[in-house]
Amino acid sequence: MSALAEGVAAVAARVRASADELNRLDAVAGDGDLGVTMTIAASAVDALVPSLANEPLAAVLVTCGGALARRAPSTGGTLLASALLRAGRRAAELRALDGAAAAELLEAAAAAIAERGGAQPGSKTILDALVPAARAARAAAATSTDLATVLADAADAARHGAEATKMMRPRFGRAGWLADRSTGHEDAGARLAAIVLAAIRDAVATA
Amino acid sequence: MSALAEGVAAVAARVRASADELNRLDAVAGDGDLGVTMTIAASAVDALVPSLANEPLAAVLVTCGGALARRAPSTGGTLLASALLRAGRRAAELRALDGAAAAELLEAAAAAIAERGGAQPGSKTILDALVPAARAARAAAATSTDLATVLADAADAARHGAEATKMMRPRFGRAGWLADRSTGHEDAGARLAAIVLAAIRDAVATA
Amino acid sequence: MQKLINDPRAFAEEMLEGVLLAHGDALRVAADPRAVVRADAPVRGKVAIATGGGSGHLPLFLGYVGRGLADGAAVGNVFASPSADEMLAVTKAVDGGAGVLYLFGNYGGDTMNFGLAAELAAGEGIEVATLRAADDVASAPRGEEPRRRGIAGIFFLYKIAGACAERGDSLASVKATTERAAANLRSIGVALGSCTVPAAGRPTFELPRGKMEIGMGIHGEPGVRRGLLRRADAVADELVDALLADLPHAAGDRVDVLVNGLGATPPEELYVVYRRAHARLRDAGLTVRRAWVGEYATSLEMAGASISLLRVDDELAALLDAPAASPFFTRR
Amino acid sequence: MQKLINDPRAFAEEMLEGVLLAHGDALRVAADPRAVVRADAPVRGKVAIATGGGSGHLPLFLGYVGRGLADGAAVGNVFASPSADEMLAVTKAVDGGAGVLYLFGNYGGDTMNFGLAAELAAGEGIEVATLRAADDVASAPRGEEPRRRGIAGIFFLYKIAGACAERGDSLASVKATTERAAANLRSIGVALGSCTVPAAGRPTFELPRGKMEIGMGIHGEPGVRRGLLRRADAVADELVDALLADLPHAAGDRVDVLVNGLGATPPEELYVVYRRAHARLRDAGLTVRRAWVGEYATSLEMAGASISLLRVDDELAALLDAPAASPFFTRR
Ligand SMILES: Nc1ncnc2c1ncn2[C@@H]1O[C@H](COP(=O)(O)OP(=O)(O)O)[C@@H](O)[C@H]1O
Ligand SMILES: Nc1ncnc2c1ncn2[C@@H]1O[C@H](COP(=O)(O)OP(=O)(O)O)[C@@H](O)[C@H]1O
Ligand SMILES: [Mg+2]
Ligand SMILES: [Mg+2]
Ligand SMILES: [Mg+2]
Ligand SMILES: [Mg+2]
Repeated sequence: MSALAEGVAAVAARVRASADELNRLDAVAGDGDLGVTMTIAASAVDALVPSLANEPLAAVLVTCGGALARRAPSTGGTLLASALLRAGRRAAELRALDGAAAAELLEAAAAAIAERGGAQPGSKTILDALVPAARAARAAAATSTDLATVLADAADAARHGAEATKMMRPRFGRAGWLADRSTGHEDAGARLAAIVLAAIRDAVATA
Repeated sequence: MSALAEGVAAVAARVRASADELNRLDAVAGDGDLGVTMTIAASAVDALVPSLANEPLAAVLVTCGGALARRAPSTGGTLLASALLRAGRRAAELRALDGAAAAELLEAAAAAIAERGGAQPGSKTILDALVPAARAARAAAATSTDLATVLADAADAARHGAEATKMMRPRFGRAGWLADRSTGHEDAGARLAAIVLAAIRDAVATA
Repeated sequence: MQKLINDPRAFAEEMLEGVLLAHGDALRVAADPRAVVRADAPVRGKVAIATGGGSGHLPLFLGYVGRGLADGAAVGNVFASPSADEMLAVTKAVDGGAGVLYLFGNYGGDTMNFGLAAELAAGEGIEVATLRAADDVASAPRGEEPRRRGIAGIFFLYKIAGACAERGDSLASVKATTERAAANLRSIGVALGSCTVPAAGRPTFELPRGKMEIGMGIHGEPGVRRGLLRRADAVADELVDALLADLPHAAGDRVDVLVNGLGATPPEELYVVYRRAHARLRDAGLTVRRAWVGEYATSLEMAGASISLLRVDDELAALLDAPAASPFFTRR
Repeated sequence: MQKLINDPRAFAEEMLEGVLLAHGDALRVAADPRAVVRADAPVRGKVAIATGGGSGHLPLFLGYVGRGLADGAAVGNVFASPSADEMLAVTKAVDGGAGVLYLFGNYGGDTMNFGLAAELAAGEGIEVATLRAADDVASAPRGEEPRRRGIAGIFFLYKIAGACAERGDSLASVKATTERAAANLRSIGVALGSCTVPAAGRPTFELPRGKMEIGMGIHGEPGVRRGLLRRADAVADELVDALLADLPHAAGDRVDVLVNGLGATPPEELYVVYRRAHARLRDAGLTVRRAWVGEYATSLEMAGASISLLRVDDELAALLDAPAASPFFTRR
């Protein structure tokens, strides 16, 4: 198996292990199934791992994005699929897989989600982890070309971004509505993004 | 109000106060509503009390039986209605309301229930309180004409009879079936009969 | 109690008021407020089907009052028989001169009161025949069938009796055909959760999480086996096997299957159960002619399901497929 | 979990297998196993109605596939959108050459995937129009109507769109008429108890005994007010008043009313609620043209109910009364 394919499997495993936490967070303001959907997504991706052995990153991202779109078409799954598909297309245009490339791909992912879902950062969504991660990656890439270094900063930013969603009002809330009940809880999608980026960082570090 | 009408109201009050216990016992092998039904019956009887002021026992029993038949037509309620109607008809034939009369009325009541419901003593029903009560009343009446004395024995026998149902297998049970789960619990209808007879005894004693 | 109710004692009354406000075009009350009949009752010259029973089982009983079904129903309090007077009021309102079939579930209060009502009706010159549903194989062993309770399978009997009456059969013939169906009908249920009689205020029984009870009655009467809640396939197998052990049948026979929800169990689960029941019946050499899946006879918010099997011949099949329409059940 | 299921991950799959085994005369799968269409699809020359959404809401969505209703539905996992591919498979199977109306509830995943499917369908030369039910007034305030979720009121839209299509209206006209209905449609719900997504294995939310939540979404999304569970009359008043505050109306207007059960709440309670809603509407000067009471859109075993109001004109009334037939809903 290639390091890339191994990385994909590692990310999938990490997501699967977080299923309960994701369900719990999604239950606060949503329907409590993000972990269920992401477990299905992880299984779908797992099934593809053997076929990814000799594929370049662009193909891997597009393949995984397609699997999510077909097998995990919930709101979060569909947005993530868009992100992977857009990042995959962008990856095909990149020459090297260095720190700057990571920033490019994260920006592409965040842009795809913003376009598809029509949300802005600050409304307690996955964007609140992904946008800071992309920004941190871009900043890190300005001083380092090392992929691992850039990913470490991105993963940190994603984690902080996800934590910051605790105090945000959710996308469908308005003053006085019970949606406020989510105060103090991270957004499930933001947490997912943090988990995925940490898993990617670790996979790259150990590769 | 006549002593008789007051007695009726006192019995109704005692039944109403036992509603929870009757529901609980009925829930063991039945549907948990005997207290609900008997509360409705007690209210129906209460509403009639003023009109009973100058009525003889026969009319009182028939009136109450009719009220039960119309307002509390569950299995237990319908059987009790039959008992009251039959006892009322018998009462019209009696000259004195003494100990022997009490035995006559209890025998009529038990016979009506046995005919209507087709059960025999021993199958964990109201008959297991009523039949021993009638028997005890007949025995007591052989040595005393005093109504209170005879009713005291009848009430005691009803209570013991009801307690004895704890160890009986219910009417719809058969070996190995879950109906056995009622072992250790009194039959709700038998308990009701014991409550009613104790209330009648007390009403007569204080009249 | 997590219930949308007002005064628990007025529950049946208010439910009935709601039904009549909602469906005044199809239903009306007869002389007694608890006597609900087809708006167009009596239908002259047609045998009438009268039914009734306790509340808490909708669409049973009152929901099967309609064209091609029953003509009227007496409505009792929750889990309690209506009175003979109320049944008599239904009887008089639906009698179209061709006689009345009493069709109801085999429970003590109902049996006694319909018996009394039949005597009263005879006294008024109305011909009455009686048929009691006793389809629950868990409620008494073979050899003691007359003691069995009636559960969801009664739906098939309404459908058949109603269609017979609609096509003009005589009272004796409606009864005979419906009896033939009853003889070929078996049901059994499984409970996964309890229900609360509003005026009692507490669950009728406790069923610990992770447990189920096979054969529990529709009011919570004890069943034949309590045990670990198993997979839907295993439960379906156990229920179907119990039915097949009781219902005489031969390979090639056709059956109609009813998978009925008791209240809280979602339709999705009923279809998961049906999926396996279908396979199990096929493996036993039987052909499912038609499947009926949904809530046909409930027990308030009880969780669980029942399966009913009706062995059909061509005539019964045609009667089952005949049109019918009530506010609760329509077949075109 | 007190559920009749096998592997939780196979729940939607097995449910669907059961539905197809039970109703193979009325429904079939198209190219994709999650694409369920009328057995006689495509109907040449008729506008087709395509829908879909997550499982766990039966009879929504797949239960409204039938004559005079929708032509096909894409079936997702519990509370999860189906994929654009599955929607495309439905689209291709139902298109009879007169175009396809996508009619579904306003949720993120569904909107994105139907959007993608529409693009893919256009690429294959199929004309698609889209209409999203957004009837839940509790899900966003006035002025932000496009953000509102779709709940049980979508039933009325299926009924109307299906009847328009059946009588031969063009795609533009089916959409315009259904949009007119949508503009006059409002819903709101109340939850009394939670539900458990099988694969999640734990209740989506906790609602303490004695509490209720007004406006909770059909997946457990937070509502507008949590408080003591009040009497059914007070709850009905609160719901009806919220609808009337949102729906423009004048004295003398006619409305159709839907009192919908979320799953565990018995029909009896729905009628107690309807009883009061009827009175409240009458007091507000409105006339109830027709009442629809039952389970039209559920949330697994959630306890509670929703009320939907549709202000009708003569044309909408006729469309609502037109015949319709699916394995889950029949109107003759
Ligand atoms: N419009 C949006 N833009 C960005 N992210 C969104 C949007 N809507 C939802 N999300 C993300 O999706 C997550 C929920 O995903 P999921 O559970 O798959 O949704 P659902 O169950 O509602 O289909 C949320 O926690 C949030 O981060
Ligand atoms: N056939 C019978 N003969 C005598 N008593 C009976 C019979 N069936 C039931 N009972 C009595 O009726 C009681 C239950 O009454 P009730 O709750 O009114 O019945 P249900 O709720 O089944 O209509 C039982 O506890 C039993 O004592
Ligand atoms: Mg979710
Ligand atoms: Mg009882
Ligand atoms: Mg009862
Ligand atoms: Mg979801």
